[in-house]
Amino acid sequence: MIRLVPRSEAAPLLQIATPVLAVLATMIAGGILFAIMGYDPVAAIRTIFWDPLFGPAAGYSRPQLLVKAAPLILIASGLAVGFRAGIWNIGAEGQYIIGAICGAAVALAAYPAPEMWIFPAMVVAGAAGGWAWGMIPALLRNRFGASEILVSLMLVYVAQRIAAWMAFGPMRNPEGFGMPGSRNLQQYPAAANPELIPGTGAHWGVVAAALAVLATWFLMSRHIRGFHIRAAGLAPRAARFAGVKPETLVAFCLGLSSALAGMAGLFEVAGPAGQITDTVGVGYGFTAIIVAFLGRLHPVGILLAGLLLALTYIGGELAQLTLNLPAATVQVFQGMLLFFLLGFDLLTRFRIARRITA
Amino acid sequence: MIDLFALFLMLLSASTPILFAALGELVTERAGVLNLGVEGMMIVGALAGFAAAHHTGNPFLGFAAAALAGALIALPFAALTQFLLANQVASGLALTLFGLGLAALFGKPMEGVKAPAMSPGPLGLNWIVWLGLLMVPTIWWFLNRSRAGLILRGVGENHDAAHALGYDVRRVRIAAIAFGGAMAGVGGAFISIATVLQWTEGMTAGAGWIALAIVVFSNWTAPGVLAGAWLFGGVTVLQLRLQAAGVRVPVQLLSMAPYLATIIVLVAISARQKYSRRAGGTAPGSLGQDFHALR
Amino acid sequence: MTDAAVFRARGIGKSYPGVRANDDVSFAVDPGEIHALLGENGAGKSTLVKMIYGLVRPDDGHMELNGQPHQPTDPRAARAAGVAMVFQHFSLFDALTVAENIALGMENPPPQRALSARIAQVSQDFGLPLNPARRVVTLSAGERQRVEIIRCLLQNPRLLIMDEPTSVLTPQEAELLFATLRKLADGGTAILYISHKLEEIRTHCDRATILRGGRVVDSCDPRAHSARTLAAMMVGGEMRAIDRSGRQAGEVLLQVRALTQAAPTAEGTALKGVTLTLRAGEILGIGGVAGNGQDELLAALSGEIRGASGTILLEGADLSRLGPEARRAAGLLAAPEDRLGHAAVPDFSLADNTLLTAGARKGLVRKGLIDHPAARAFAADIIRAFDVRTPGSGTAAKALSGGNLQKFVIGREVMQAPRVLVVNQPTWGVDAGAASAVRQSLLDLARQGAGVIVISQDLDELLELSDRFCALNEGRLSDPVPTAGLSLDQIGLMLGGAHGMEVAHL
Amino acid sequence: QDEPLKVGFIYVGPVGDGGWTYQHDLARKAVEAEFGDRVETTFIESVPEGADAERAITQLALAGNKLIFTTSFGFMDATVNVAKKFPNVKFEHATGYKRADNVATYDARFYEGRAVIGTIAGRMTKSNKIGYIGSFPIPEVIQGINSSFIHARKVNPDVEMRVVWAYSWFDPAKEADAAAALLAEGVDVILQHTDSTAPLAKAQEAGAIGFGQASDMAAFAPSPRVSSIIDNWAPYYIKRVGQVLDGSWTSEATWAGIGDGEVVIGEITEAVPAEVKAEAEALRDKIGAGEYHPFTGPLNKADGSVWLAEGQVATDKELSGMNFFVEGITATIPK
Ligand SMILES: Nc1ncnc2c1ncn2[C@@H]1O[C@H](COP(=O)(O)OP(=O)(O)OP(=O)(O)O)[C@@H](O)[C@H]1O
Ligand SMILES: Nc1ncnc2c1ncn2[C@@H]1O[C@H](COP(=O)(O)OP(=O)(O)OP(=O)(O)O)[C@@H](O)[C@H]1O
Ligand SMILES: [Mg+2]
Ligand SMILES: [Mg+2]
Repeated sequence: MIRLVPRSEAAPLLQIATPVLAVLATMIAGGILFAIMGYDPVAAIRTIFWDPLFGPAAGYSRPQLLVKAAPLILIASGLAVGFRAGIWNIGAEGQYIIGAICGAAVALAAYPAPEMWIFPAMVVAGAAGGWAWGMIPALLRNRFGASEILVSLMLVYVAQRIAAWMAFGPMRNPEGFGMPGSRNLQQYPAAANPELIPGTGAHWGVVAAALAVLATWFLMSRHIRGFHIRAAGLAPRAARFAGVKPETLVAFCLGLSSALAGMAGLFEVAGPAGQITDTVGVGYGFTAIIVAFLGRLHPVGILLAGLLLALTYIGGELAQLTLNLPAATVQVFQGMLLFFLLGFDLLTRFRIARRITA
Repeated sequence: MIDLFALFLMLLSASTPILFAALGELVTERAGVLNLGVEGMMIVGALAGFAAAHHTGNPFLGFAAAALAGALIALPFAALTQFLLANQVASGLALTLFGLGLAALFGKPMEGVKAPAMSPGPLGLNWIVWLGLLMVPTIWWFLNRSRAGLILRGVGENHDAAHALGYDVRRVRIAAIAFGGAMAGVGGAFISIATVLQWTEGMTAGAGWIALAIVVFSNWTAPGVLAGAWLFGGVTVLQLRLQAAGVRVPVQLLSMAPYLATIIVLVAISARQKYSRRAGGTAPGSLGQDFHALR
Repeated sequence: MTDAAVFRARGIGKSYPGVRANDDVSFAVDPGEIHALLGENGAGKSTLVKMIYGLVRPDDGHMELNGQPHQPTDPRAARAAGVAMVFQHFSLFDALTVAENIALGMENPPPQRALSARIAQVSQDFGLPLNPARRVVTLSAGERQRVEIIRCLLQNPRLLIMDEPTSVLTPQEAELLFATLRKLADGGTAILYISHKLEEIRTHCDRATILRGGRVVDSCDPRAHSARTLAAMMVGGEMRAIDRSGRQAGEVLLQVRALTQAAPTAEGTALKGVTLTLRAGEILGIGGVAGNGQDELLAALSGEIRGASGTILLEGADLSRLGPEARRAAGLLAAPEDRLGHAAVPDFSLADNTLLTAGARKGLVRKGLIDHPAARAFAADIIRAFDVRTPGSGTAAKALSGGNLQKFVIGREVMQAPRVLVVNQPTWGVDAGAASAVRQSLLDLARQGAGVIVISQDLDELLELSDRFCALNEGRLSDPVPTAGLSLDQIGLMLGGAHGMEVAHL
Repeated sequence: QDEPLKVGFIYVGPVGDGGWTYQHDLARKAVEAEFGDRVETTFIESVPEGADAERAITQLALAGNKLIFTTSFGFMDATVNVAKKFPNVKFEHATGYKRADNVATYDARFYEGRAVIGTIAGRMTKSNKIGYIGSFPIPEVIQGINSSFIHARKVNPDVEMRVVWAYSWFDPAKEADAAAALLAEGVDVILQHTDSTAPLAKAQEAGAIGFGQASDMAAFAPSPRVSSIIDNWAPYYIKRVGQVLDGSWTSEATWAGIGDGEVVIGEITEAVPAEVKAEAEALRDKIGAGEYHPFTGPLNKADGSVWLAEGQVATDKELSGMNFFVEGITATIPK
């Protein structure tokens, strides 16, 4: 008989080993799935995990990993801070959209002025927009005790409708023949968020994501605010005893995560996405929740989880392209990857022991 | 002017998928498990139910199959959270991803096929609508009046105490997860079998998330779930009715109305609870927490 | 020898990873007997009774109940065999009603209405009033205890196990409990009773089995021994007597003036015009029945709840509007009752737990930045100075036994050299050895010129420690009386005495 | 024999959506059937508009595709961007307006089909109320509403049009609710510019009729689906692939309709009286032959101002930016 014995301290080696094990397990189970579906399992696995990094077109897809991972990491690192405190912002998608809209609004209002201040102002507006959207659940929770889970989630749908309204109404490109969508900010140099070094995929959003990882790591491990956040998540009364005001913490965590989400939205809309459309929210805010948990709410873990998820997205596209694997297969595969990662996570927290019997 | 009774009948149909899914999730959460995979379970139910209805020609068998499929697809989640003690939030999100993918994959042969017709029940409403309404008092009775419901609530409220009294926390929770899956499956199947009469990828279009929100909104009570589903469905239907009636309304604002209304009512309820100092009626004590018993 | 015993254990053994929790334990409980299990924290008492109740399976040995082999696979089997148990930590469901809680503890509960009637009947019979429709969240600790007891009584158990039931009860409630137990015992029920309160065991128990390190080391009639000898048997050596010498009251340190506060939660108690003065070198004892505002008073003093200005003054400075961190910086420190989850974060290491309160005074946090090495060093200092038995400062707080964590929590505050320290239930559930260490540290702190407020429900403790005594009743604090010459009866009167004012002229 | 020509497709939805993407994929299969070994096609489905689109298109180009169809308006800027980097690859962007030497655009004159459907609707309605489920207020959808209304009015001067905006291309539950709302208003014919069959299902329950959208939706024939307006991209795709193969491809803006077989009126079922069917087919054939333009004056705008004088025909430019209803429609276009 097998039983689980909790570890009193985390095992650092396993923290690294379990994700590797999980990926291997996914490859095996995924391979079986692909084989059943009638695809070459080895080729499929290689296409998803290897080709984006080292395949024939890797020179293109490697930087794309950064582009895809950057918003995920930027949002997830903020979310993880709140999750650590037991504050559940699951509306990052909405904050992302509002951030994108606010940032773009600055650019569209300034168009076609060439000044240098425009892009920085957009970043500020994006962060502020996201922040303001995140403060709605924060205020409602602090003032009325309304669940921030529900409010932030509902506000995603509201934000999506605002995006549609903007794309079809106030922000519609006047030179766009009545078609939806704003001007393309990529084509407006003062507002664009281009590749900083050509061929690397690194735009300002990537830089911001890297900074966010560093900053949240510093916050959570070195700063007393981070300590209070962790304490509040594990033992709210102890945190209050230490001097934490729950209201302040709610505002801080929702504010931080939503400002980062808003910023991510702005970097996307000014860069890779280019314009405000009704589909400006492509789900980064929700995927980031998965990234945060896969990264065990730790900044470094989030960095790796973001890259891993980006890898499966890009590898999945390649698999569609080269092997005609339907998109749904890739989705199932990603679901399995998550299942395995979560399952193997057990090993980091428990030892497996055989029951001692007399 | 708009015929209120007709509007009400529309509302009953429109709210049925989320009513089922939310009632199922209510039971799951009352047992202390937060399953964010509702959307994934709904879509699997939508496909399985549709396929069964198509092959057997009997829509009711379709709903039964949907319930079964919903319960089955919830099992990986149950295994992860109950045996491997994985984080419930992440496992639920993984379930959604997995379910959406799986349904899309296995749904290919069902594309372009039409569901068998269902004869309507009283007042021209689908029988499943009536079943959904019946489930509300049934689940209320189960939770508040039956022995099994009491045990389930105990497990959700304080799993350590329930364990100390000799209840098998895991078994109760797995059963609750499976029930939640079955109800979500039926909710999803209502969309494919009764609403659209066809199978298409992604056809649940976010209904699962609304169901999750409604459970919070309901303050974890069955009548609350009904009120939430009606409020949400009602505002949706009303804004479309106003458009259809040619009332000049700001369409963009109205399309946000169901979500804003949900927030506003939630705030009102929360505020009343906060200030009236009435204890309780809130989330189950062990919701979302892992349970691990040492022997 | 024919076996009249209700319960008998032979050679019971149980191992946890790295610990032998029970080793070759043999003892018997006779019908009608109140049988005490004694031992230090971690001696294996709870483990033993959990095996009897089917929560834990023994590795070795066997048990008999009423002469039949007793091998319960789970608590329901144990209940069916006639065993009932009241747990060390409440096993109640907060959001459920009393009747629902009781129904959950029964195998085949009667329908709601009949059950409520039976609850009313039993609570009548045993003098334990309870409203079956109340939700448990709204109950005081004593009332919760009643729920657990009635849950047991309804099953007419042959063997009733009580694991530290009185650690949360007032003396009056404890007396009531013993009266109930005696009634039951007279009806033939065997009772297995675990407590760290040696005095009550001496007065009420018929036999005592003493555990040390998981083994039975002795068995005796507790009435025939003094508390000191019992304690000595438990620890296997002499207990050091408490040293109260060398203190004298100095200047006024803390003044609380007409502190009035609404109840912070629906279940909380409002504070009503609490007034007190504390001098340097003095220990002020505050007694009272649980749920009369103890937690709220501590929260108001620690700064968790902020008051109206002018209500709390430390050495003349008004701290009323300040939060916990600022108050600590000024020298007003506190240690709440609940060590796991309030005074300490269970999942944090001991080193991290120092950061909860000692950041400013010990320089562990400067400009918001944490000095982790300094925190580890401070934790190591506490562990050394207070003899905390743990592998090191990296151990999680939850891995410590109650007594050891309590020593750590008190040590963390004491070693910051506070001007005033407020503690609530400093030795709750803590064994005699650790309790006396904690008490001594409070006396030593006062000797060095600090003021100490001890809030406690343990009257022996208050009499042992405090110079002056007040009673907290429904959020009102009585005027202080000198402890010297005060008898337990007089204190009992003060506590039970309604609404404070009349006790003033005791 | 040469290497086969690699042709890539980017889809905005899943192939299984039964509507827009499904029809594009049918056309891709038609290309394969037509050219056999001479072509090799690949597609990437469910590509979100925005950054992901640009990457997916680039991946197709990198994988050696020489002709790439990007099948959603939202892929426009991404297509143009990628095209700059791959001058030797030819791009075909659906429904957009930005072209380059290697970027062509193509679209279908769905409004031509809507005119035919509108005629049937006008004849079939007994309550004289026609419902229209709009997706988003964009020119293409507005053209469709106007065109069907104009032709319904032509055959039935008492007709009224009710419009509900679903703000979604595909949301079965929402579409069902929208249909129910229209039916409750007394509508007995439903036209839809959203892709699910939910409105047909609702129409069936209520004894009303509707039309297939994008795909044939033949499962609902003969009633409630009495006909359909089908996106048929196959002729265009076959033509353009052929041009690449023989080297005659040039960048153009194509806007084809019934005449080119790009907009197809699905079988008109026996639920429609023979004379109505004949009338509709006559209109279809007239439009197909180029003898009649659905937007021919006299036509006024909803605000009463004159749009087209007697005999005047709307220009393509006017149509592609259409943002107003014609006179007689009382609904509003959200701004
Ligand atoms: N679940 C467990 N896992 C591992 N070790 C355990 C567990 N429960 C108890 N132990 C170990 O068994 C020993 C006995 O613990 P037990 O709880 O029986 O002590 P106790 O006598 O009840 O103490 P206290 O007076 O503090 O209640 C302890 O030293 C502890 O280390
Ligand atoms: N789940 C567990 N895992 C590991 N050790 C445990 C566990 N539960 C208890 N222990 C060990 O058992 C010992 C005693 O446990 P117990 O819960 O009885 O503490 P206690 O001394 O009674 O404290 P309290 O005053 O809180 O009752 C502790 O030393 C602790 O290390
Ligand atoms: Mg114990
Ligand atoms: Mg103890």
